[in-house]
Amino acid sequence: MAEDAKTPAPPPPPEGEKKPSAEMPAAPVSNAPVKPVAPAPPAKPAVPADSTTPPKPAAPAKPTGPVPLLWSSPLVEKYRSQYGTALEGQTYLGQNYLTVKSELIPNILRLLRDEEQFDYCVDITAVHYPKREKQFDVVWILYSFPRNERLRVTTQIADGASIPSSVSIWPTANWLEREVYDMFGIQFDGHPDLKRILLPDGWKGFPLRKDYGILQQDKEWVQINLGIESGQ
Amino acid sequence: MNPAMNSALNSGLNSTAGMAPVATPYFFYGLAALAVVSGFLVITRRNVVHSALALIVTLLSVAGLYLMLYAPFVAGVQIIVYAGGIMVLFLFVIMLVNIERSVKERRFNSMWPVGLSAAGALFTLFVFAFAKGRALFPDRMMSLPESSNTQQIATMLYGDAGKIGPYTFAFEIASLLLLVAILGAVIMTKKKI
Amino acid sequence: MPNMIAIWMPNFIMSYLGSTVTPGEAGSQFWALIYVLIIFAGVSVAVMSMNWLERKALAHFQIRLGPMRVGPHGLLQPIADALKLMLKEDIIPSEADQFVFWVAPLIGLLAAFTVYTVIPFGPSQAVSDMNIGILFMLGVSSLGVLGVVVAGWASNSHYPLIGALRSSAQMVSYEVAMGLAVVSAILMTSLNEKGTGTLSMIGIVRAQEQQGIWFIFKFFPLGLIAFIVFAIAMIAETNRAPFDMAEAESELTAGYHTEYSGLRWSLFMLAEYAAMIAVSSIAVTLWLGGWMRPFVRLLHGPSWDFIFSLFPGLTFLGLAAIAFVGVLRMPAHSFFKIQKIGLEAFGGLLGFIALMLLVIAIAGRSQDPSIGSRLNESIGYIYWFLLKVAVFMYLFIWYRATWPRYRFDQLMRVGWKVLLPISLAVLIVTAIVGVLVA
Amino acid sequence: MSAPTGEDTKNISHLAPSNRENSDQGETERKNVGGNDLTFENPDKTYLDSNELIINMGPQHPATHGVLRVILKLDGEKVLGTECVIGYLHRGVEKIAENRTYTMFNPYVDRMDYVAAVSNGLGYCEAVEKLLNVEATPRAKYIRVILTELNRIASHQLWLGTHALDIGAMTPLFYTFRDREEILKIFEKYCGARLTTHAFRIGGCQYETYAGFEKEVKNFLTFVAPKIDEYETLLTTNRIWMERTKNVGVISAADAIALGVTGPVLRASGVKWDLRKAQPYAAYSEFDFEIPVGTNGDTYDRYLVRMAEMRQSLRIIEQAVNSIPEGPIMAKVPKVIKPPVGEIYHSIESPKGELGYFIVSDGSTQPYRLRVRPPSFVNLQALDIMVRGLLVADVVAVIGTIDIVLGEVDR
Repeated sequence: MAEDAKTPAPPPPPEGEKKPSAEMPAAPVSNAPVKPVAPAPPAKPAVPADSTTPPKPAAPAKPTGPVPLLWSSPLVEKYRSQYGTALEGQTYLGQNYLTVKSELIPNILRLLRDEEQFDYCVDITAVHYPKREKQFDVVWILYSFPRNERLRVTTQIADGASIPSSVSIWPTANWLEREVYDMFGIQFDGHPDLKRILLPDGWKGFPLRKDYGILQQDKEWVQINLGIESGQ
Repeated sequence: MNPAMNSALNSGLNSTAGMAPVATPYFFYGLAALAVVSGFLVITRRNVVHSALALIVTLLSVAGLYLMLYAPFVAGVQIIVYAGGIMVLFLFVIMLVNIERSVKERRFNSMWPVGLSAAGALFTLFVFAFAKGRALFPDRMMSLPESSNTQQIATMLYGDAGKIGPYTFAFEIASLLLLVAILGAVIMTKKKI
Repeated sequence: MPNMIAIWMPNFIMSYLGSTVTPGEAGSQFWALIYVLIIFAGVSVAVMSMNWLERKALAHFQIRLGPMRVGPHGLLQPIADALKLMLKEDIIPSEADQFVFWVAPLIGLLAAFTVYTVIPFGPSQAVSDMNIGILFMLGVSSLGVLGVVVAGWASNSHYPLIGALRSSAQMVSYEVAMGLAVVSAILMTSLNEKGTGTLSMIGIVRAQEQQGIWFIFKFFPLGLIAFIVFAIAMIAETNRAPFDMAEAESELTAGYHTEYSGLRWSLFMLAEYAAMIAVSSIAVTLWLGGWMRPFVRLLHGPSWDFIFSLFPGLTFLGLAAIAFVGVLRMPAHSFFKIQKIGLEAFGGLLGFIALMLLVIAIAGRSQDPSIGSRLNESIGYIYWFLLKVAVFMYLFIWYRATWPRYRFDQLMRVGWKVLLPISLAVLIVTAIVGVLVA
Repeated sequence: MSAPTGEDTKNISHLAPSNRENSDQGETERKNVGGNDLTFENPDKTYLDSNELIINMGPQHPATHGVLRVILKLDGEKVLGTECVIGYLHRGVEKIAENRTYTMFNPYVDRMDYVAAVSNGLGYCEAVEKLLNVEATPRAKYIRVILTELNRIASHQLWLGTHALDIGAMTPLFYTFRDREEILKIFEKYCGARLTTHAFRIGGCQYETYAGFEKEVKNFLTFVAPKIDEYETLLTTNRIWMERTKNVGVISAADAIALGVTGPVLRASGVKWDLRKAQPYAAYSEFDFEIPVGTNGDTYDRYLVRMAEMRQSLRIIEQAVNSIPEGPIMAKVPKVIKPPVGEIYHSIESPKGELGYFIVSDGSTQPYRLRVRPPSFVNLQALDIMVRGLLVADVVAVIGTIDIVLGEVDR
């Protein structure tokens, strides 16, 4: 990457993800204690740095892929001291994430917004692992405008369990949680209007679960409406 | 040029006094019947929009009657103000009425005897005026020239050549009254002016 | 018998041409009927050609070609459209109020066509010259809104209802400013020895003839301001862009005629375009001198009269030239053969009309009352009147291509808070100036 | 709240598509994002039903830009509240991804935001590259930037045309389509497709630029710059346009951030945030450009911001096309793409806002889970607070100004 060196922009820090060139707050969050984006732990990711890229992928990266590393930063330290092992910080390819016990969810999200200035909830989604005991990973992707930093918060919940809604923390969670409910059937307690959003209200099942085959809906439809066994 | 045509034209132009009636009496009877029938429809239709449409027909036929009386100005004003303006506002309000509900509504409330007696009294008055008032009204058409109808109304309302007309005061009072009514309506409906 | 007709016919036509008043005033029912028929057919044809012109002009504003397939340059498109609309299924929604739904387009159409009875295409080229002509026109054209309102209500659907509510409020509001602007023009007619004005459409043009000035230039800039107020209000009255609230397609799908289709829908279109022509005619009559040719005072005399009388022929000659240029520009491919022939024929027709008009202009240039000079005069009147109206029609299209749509509250604000005070002030000032001048 | 009764409810379900027929359309209580109650209850049996009117805008409506359905609760013409009903174009993109290999899924992303297909492809390819820990070659990055910025201009042009048409100005639509055509021609010459381009591959680009590509792009730059001025002469100082857009659909910066709004909508509210600057991807860190911001967060500012963005895109393209490096266009990626186990989130600044891909790999050739973070979907959520208290005509303007593409909202 010879071009990188030539750029007028400040030389990128080790993580490709966070270049502190964000220009921000015109309005809202100006009372931020300006910690000049320090959560870059110096020693960690030998893997994802820009300089190492060209040789790496030459070999099919299958066996020696990058692995999640422990993420140590003031943020993680602070909350670990508060909550102990219920919370764990990791980093993968330069992207940081917190794994949190589901009981902590509303607290930790609120603290992240209020104390750590993660004022923008980028996305809420879920992943289904049917073989696990706690079947679902619920993922919050957060972003902080003042810190120009992304953070993922992950928690595991079981099928049928519900989890507190974060609409009161970020209003944007409204539709995002509805979509998670629509696709996975995860209940969000305290959501103002939890109902299907993309699928018709009468839809059966939750399509993004792994046990939801892509053909069953179609099959059922042709069986009822066309009287044939399968539309395939 | 055809002399016959020319003379006809000239006579048509110059003779304001011996004006032929605009149309035969049949027109009168037709318009009057239309006005009565549609007036009847106004009060009997259950659907208010139909009533309003019937009312428009009534007003238009009355305008036709004015035309027959060589009062085109009044006819024009009747069309503009009543048929064009007021009825549009009527319809504006009526459109917001729930028709299905109003159709189911009872037609006549308990005040119907009062209304009936008032209508009866009015009818008696008309009959009385028609029977006894022959002497009061001229038994023939007033020979106002059609072409100066507007000017004549102006003279009545505003006076002519420095003189105040007979109805100037009443006219101005009426306009003032209407102005007050407009202002009142605006103030009552508008919270913030 | 043929001989009789041969003698009688010219005499009869002459009797008409010789008259200096309208058939209505002359009491000639026959000619009045002929006029009504001519006007009805003429307006229908005008609406159709206006339709073509609008699509074509709008297309060229918007770097498109517009209709090109049906006939050369889409000339037959309006006919094709009319046929299509007539053959389309006539749908009445089952929840609609059947009778009112049926009668609504007729109300609009009736109102739009009735006003043509008093439009003066020339001093004697009108069905009738009513004493209250302008009042009649405003009154009857204001009845057109009833059709819109009632159509919106009868559809029993939300969008048409909102469209109807909008247009009723809009038309009633703009009528006020429009009326006041009209009154200030009528005031100007009273500036004569007698001091009495007139409401008659012909009388208004006559007053401009006598004063030797179009009212748009009278008491400059008073006449101009009143004219502008009217010109704005008349767009709102006809529900055209940028005031096309009632049928704002991006908000209300099609507004009051959303549920209409086929012939009934085309009646609404017919009424709309007829109303556009009608209000333009009012503007032309009141402020632009009606049938008067331009520069009557500045460039007068028989030779100027002759030069101006050549204009109709020259216009048609120009149109024919455009048609033939179109023929030349057509690709030399056998596919265009029929189109070429069609356009040539059309150009030829225009050229023939141009030739006829020029012949009449040359033959009728003498001042003595011959059939030629009378014909020449009449053609001049009608030509100048229609030309002025056509300018307005073009402006209607131009506005539509240029401006975004007003929002409803802004429209009302413009009507009540801008146009109304202006027209009121103009009226008062005109009255004062008029008194001072008199 | 009271049970669903009366005509209003009947009306909604009557207008609803059949698959919603048996659902609880008549639900009487709806909440907005801010938590304020918005009750859709039937007014009491007043004789005059003038209190409120519930109308159904869409899914077949000329101004909803596709199959968006907005239920409007009106007081006269004033909007008391809205509810968006979406999903009519839902194709289950995320489910499809789980059943396709990484390479096979690549063309599908073009079908989300189909007016900015190149951006979608860029986001997806970069996300997978990140998961693979590969980086595209410099030349590929430059080509990507050029095409993506061209696509941004095309998307903004389409937005401008339709937005102006919504507000009643017909003519800009045709001007913008005329000029967008030039961009589509470049796309077509480059990769054979005009709309759903599938321009990029994981690891770079499949195609080398065609002969004369740079010249054509430069020609386009000189062609389109005056055209953008032309659009502005039609609209920017037009009084009606200003009256229709100023102070309409205002959203404050705080609200915008709370609602997760991104892209030009956020920037028009005064937040100077653009992923191309904040977290540069592709080759954006090498170009000099500005982030246009607005002040009021109204429709007019959003218009100005997008117009300025088009000009900035021209700047980027000009720099890129002048300094496009030589070299390979594909990085070395395995034939069979099998990323290691892990999760990655990568987002780019699409013309609509932040377009993110969250990919979970289980080490197989197919994504275990692929989540798209669609900017249109999230931005559309702000519609409700933007239109409250405005008129019906403004709803149309605001839907236009958010710049949604239903393919992306519904996926």
